[in-house]
Amino acid sequence: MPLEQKLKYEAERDVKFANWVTRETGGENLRHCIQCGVCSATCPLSLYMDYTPRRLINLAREGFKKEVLSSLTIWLCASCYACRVECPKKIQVTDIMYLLKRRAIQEGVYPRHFPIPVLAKEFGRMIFLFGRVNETLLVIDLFLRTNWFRFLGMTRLGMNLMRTGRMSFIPEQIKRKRELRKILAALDAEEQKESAL
Amino acid sequence: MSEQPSMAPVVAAPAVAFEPRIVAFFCNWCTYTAADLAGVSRLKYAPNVRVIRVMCSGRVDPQFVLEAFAKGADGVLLGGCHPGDCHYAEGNYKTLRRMRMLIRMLKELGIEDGRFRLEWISGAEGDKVKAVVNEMTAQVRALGPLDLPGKFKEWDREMEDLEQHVNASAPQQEEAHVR
Amino acid sequence: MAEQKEHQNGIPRIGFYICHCGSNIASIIDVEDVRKYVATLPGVVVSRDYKYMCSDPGQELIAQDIREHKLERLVVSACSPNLHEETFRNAAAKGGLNSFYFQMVNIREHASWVHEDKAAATRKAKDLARAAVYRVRFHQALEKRKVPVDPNVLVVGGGIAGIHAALTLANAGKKVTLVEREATIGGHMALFDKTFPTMDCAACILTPKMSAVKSHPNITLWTYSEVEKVEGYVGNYKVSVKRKPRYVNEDLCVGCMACIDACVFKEPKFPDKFNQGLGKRKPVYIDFPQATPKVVLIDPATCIQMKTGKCKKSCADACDRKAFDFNQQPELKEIQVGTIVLATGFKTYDAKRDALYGYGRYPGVFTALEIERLVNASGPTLGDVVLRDGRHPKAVGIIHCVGSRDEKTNKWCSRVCCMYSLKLAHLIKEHSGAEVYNFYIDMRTPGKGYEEFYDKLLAEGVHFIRGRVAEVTDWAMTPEEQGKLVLRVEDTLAGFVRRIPVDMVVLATGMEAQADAGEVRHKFNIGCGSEGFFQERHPKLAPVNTFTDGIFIAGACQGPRDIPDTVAQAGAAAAEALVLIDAGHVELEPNTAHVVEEECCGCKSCVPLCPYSAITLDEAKKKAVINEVLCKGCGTCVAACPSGSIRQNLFEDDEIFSEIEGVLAQ
Amino acid sequence: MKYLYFPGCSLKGTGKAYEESLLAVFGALGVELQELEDWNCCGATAYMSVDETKSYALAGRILALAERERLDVVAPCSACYLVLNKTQKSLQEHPELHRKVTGALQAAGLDYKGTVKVRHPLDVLMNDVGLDAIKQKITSPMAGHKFAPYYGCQIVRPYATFDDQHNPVTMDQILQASGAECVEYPHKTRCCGGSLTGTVPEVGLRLAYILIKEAKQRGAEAIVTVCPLCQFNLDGYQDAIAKKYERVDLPILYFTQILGLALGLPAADLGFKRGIISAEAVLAGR
Repeated sequence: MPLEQKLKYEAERDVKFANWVTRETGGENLRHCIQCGVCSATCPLSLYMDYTPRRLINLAREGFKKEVLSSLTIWLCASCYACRVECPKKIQVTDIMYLLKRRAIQEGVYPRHFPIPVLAKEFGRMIFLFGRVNETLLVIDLFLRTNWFRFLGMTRLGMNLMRTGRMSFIPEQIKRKRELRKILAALDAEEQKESAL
Repeated sequence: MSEQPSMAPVVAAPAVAFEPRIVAFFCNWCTYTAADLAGVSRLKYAPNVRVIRVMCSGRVDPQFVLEAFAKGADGVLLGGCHPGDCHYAEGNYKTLRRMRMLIRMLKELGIEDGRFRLEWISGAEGDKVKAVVNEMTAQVRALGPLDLPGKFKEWDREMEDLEQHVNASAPQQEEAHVR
Repeated sequence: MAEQKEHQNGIPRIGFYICHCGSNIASIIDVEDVRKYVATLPGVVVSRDYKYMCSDPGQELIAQDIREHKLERLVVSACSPNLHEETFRNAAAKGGLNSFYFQMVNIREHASWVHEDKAAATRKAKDLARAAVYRVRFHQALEKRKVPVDPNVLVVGGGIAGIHAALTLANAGKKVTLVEREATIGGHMALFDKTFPTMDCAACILTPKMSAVKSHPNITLWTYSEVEKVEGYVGNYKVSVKRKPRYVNEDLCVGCMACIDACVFKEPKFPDKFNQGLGKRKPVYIDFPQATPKVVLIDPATCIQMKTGKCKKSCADACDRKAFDFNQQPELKEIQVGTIVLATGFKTYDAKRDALYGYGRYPGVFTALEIERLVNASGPTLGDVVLRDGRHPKAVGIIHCVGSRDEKTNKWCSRVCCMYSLKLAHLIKEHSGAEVYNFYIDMRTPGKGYEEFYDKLLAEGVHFIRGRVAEVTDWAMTPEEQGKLVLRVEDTLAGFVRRIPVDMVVLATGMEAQADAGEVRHKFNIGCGSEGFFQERHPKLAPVNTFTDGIFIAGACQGPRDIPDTVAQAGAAAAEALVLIDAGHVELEPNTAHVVEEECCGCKSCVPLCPYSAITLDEAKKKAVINEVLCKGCGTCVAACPSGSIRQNLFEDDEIFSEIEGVLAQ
Repeated sequence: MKYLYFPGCSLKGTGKAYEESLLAVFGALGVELQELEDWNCCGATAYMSVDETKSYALAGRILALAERERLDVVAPCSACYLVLNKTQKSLQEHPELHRKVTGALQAAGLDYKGTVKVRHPLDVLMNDVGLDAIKQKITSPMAGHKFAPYYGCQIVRPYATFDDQHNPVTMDQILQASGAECVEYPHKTRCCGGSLTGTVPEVGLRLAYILIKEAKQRGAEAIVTVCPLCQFNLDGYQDAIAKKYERVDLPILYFTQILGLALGLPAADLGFKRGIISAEAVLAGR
């Protein structure tokens, strides 16, 4: 069994990262955490996580950027908001998970074979193309990009959905796609302006 | 401030930034105490407000507010106890009634809404003092200087010019009329 | 350091003093710069800065200057006038100057403590100093008014705070009226079995004090009574008290309780409020055997006679003293007092508000007060710790911080819950032998012997799990969890989430202000903080005083606290009242309003404005007249007078206009 | 009574039965729903993980389109309901975000003021239509049927606008008004794992299994829900659950389907045939 390093040096911390989290929408209350763990206890998924939400908050606050961004925890969050509702310090844990996910995608440190970030990106692409999302196409696309072998295992579900008329291969589209793309383009321009500063 | 090395481009020295001057009338029992509490709690807020203490917001004569504007204030803040909380039972209700009239009058005089503000701040609300002062300072800063004394001078000059103009042109007109 | 210069014609000679307050002021404000600047202002003949103006040498410096430089006015730039105005007024008097030829400038609370920009703070200090220098020229010589103090005291609330304050005052020979809303005094302390950390029995230390109140010749005890109205001012309060009907004559009843045995209800049937609803009582009842006064009362909502008028009234028949009076009416009493001690206590957080803990849904969930009654030897189960279905719990979980330290409910720490949870853990273990778990966020045990008590509990094998419980549920995941309540919590020290099955859950509910604290404070004209607790005059230096002179606060009505702190504060409140009584009189600010008769046009617009009815119209002269004794100096009439004929001492129009001019001059 | 209707992608796809039954029930109760013209996807939970501002702008477009109609918007899908509400709140609280989003919308000629109210069908039924009015129209009560009311996460969390966060009761009351009985169900608001089942099945399946098994043990003949994603997740993967744990076979229905039956509407109009797990027992005798 490989030995895990349990000792952390101060040099491994990235204080800028912690400050960045507190500046993002939803991250403002990060430093108020009293480590009570109610988030982890109420989380229906914490049992699968490599770090419980409470520990992740602590790691983020201390600036352990690598651990935080490469953790499975952020990708296992199902956005059920249970943690946020129970938090005695009103920390917006769900939104912190979101902003960490975005940063992980930006920095390209998410687990490549892991389907969730792929789904998230695919979702965005489909909206750009059609304005609406077609669940059937999304799922097919997803499996083809991650593990097409799995797709075979899902045929039973596909048959069931077909039988009950809940599956469609033709994407629903909005009429004024140009309007939508203008909005997204305006935001791209804004972002370019910002990064130029 | 001035010792700091200048980061601004060499070409144009930036004009001195406008710092609003705000006169505040705080009642002794609630708002003045709240400002004391803000101090004891070491809350930090904008240094633009000068507080004049009165026993009750009910003592504040609308003339005080007008006088402050006339003497060069860019904004006037009036702070009293919350309705129902007045140390003197109901002084703040009278303030409210009086100040509603004043607000209408200020509008007539061309003094913008954001320059006068009435706030209820209890003795326990040090954080509200901070919030109100910061908010109002930003608001008045955005409105720019009011400078009534300067305007008075300008108006005086205009009146003089007008008078001169009238005096200069009157004889000719009279002559024309006579002719 | 000082600047001095010659006197200028027509303007009074002004002395200016600026305090460093150690580094509190001087680290942000350039005091020398301010001192030099003020020296250039018209009328200023002395301008000095000093390390601590409020110190004896600082005051002496002022007094000496007044004599030496023949100063006629004094301005001190230092802290809040609420703190040291009196100090410098006295310094002026020591130098032979009328105290009111003085103006104070607040550059600590209002400048150095709240600004970071040194240049801007110094500018502000100059502006404020200039305003005071302009203003002080117009000051008048004034004298304080003296009013006598009525030596009688009212104490409101008969918990341990009120009891202790009343006894202290009564032992000092003062006449005290103690008013209590419930039928007995004793308050929350009477509900407790033991008190932490010494574990002495609450009844053993409380009941002697309760009887002492009852038998003290200087105390009038009015239970089942509430204050209706308070009028007047320090030294002279008029208070109306409503005495609610007990339907039993208090003077006749001796508390033999024969009536309770004789009641037509053979068995107690109605929820017993005193026992938190865990026991039953009859319509005629007494809260507990040592209730003080030991007088029964009737609950009109459940008594058949009161509801229908058709009962055989066996209770009244059983009374040899003929104390029953079914037609008793509320009675309004009026008393005259000089000072008031408010000790109205607290209420516990409503555990139903935290739905995730299942109080009211799962019968196995209890509040801490309910457990206090369960472990009490004279409680509804005589000290047997049992569940609502009669079973004995094998495992008990105590959840800390319910309704405390939570932005969604109450932000504050209630201070007592850690300690009483330790106490209950000990008692539950002792009475039932159950496995006890404490779920805490932080253990807060600051007090004499408190940490040692915690240590003892650790040694007793009580479990301490650091984590806030997320849920209490009857959802069983394993056979062992069947029929249990399961607590889900992250054991934050171990680093994993645990599920812990228990039979009984105890919610350590926090302390809140009384539901009617808002109404009560209006009655007494005092303030409340945002949490609803009564506001003290100064958090450190005047903790039992309020902003209304002559009204003092003691105990948990001011904020969460335990018994030792409550008793200490009650003693302090009593002492503050005694200060006023023994002085015999109080001095009032001379900031009253008066009418300049020749300028008054008799329009009467001021008359209805005065909340104290101090203004009347002299019908003969058609001029307004202000009664100086009734005037409290708010100045509302001054601002409203259309002819400008009303003036207010210390706040004259001239004074305020010159202050406005001064603050804005450049 | 008239509202704008924002179906969202799911109600046009896997959640068709929800749309069919919702429209039928609202029609029967005299509530008019006007579908929002040219609506787009709200971005759901997935897009938020990619781009925050764009995600708010998508929702912003929907809200801006809705504002033109001056009607409250009914959003039956829990994810849409949350996203639209969250967008309004976030834009209100964060001026910089507000500036960016409204700026982008203006570039496309859209105006966002933040004036539109986003409502859930439960909220409308409870507070606008009213339980009494519903009860009066019940013609064939669901007597003898027992259901587990399941709200899922996003309609009460994090913004509890019309019901309690820990113990919501509006659907319970509507089911009871329909004559049915509700079992005491501790998992009312527990996450079903829906957003994970497709991507990390071992996790999603366990969450779904817990919900279904507990409902069954407590004597429910079906789980009744308000969310298309929950319905899909709990209904669609029971085969997979059978493979991994045990066969559970519990129908997963929308509350509008039950209410529709009680209002006397034909089962065929309420999308019952779209359930993968058959709900014949519920329909028996109808």
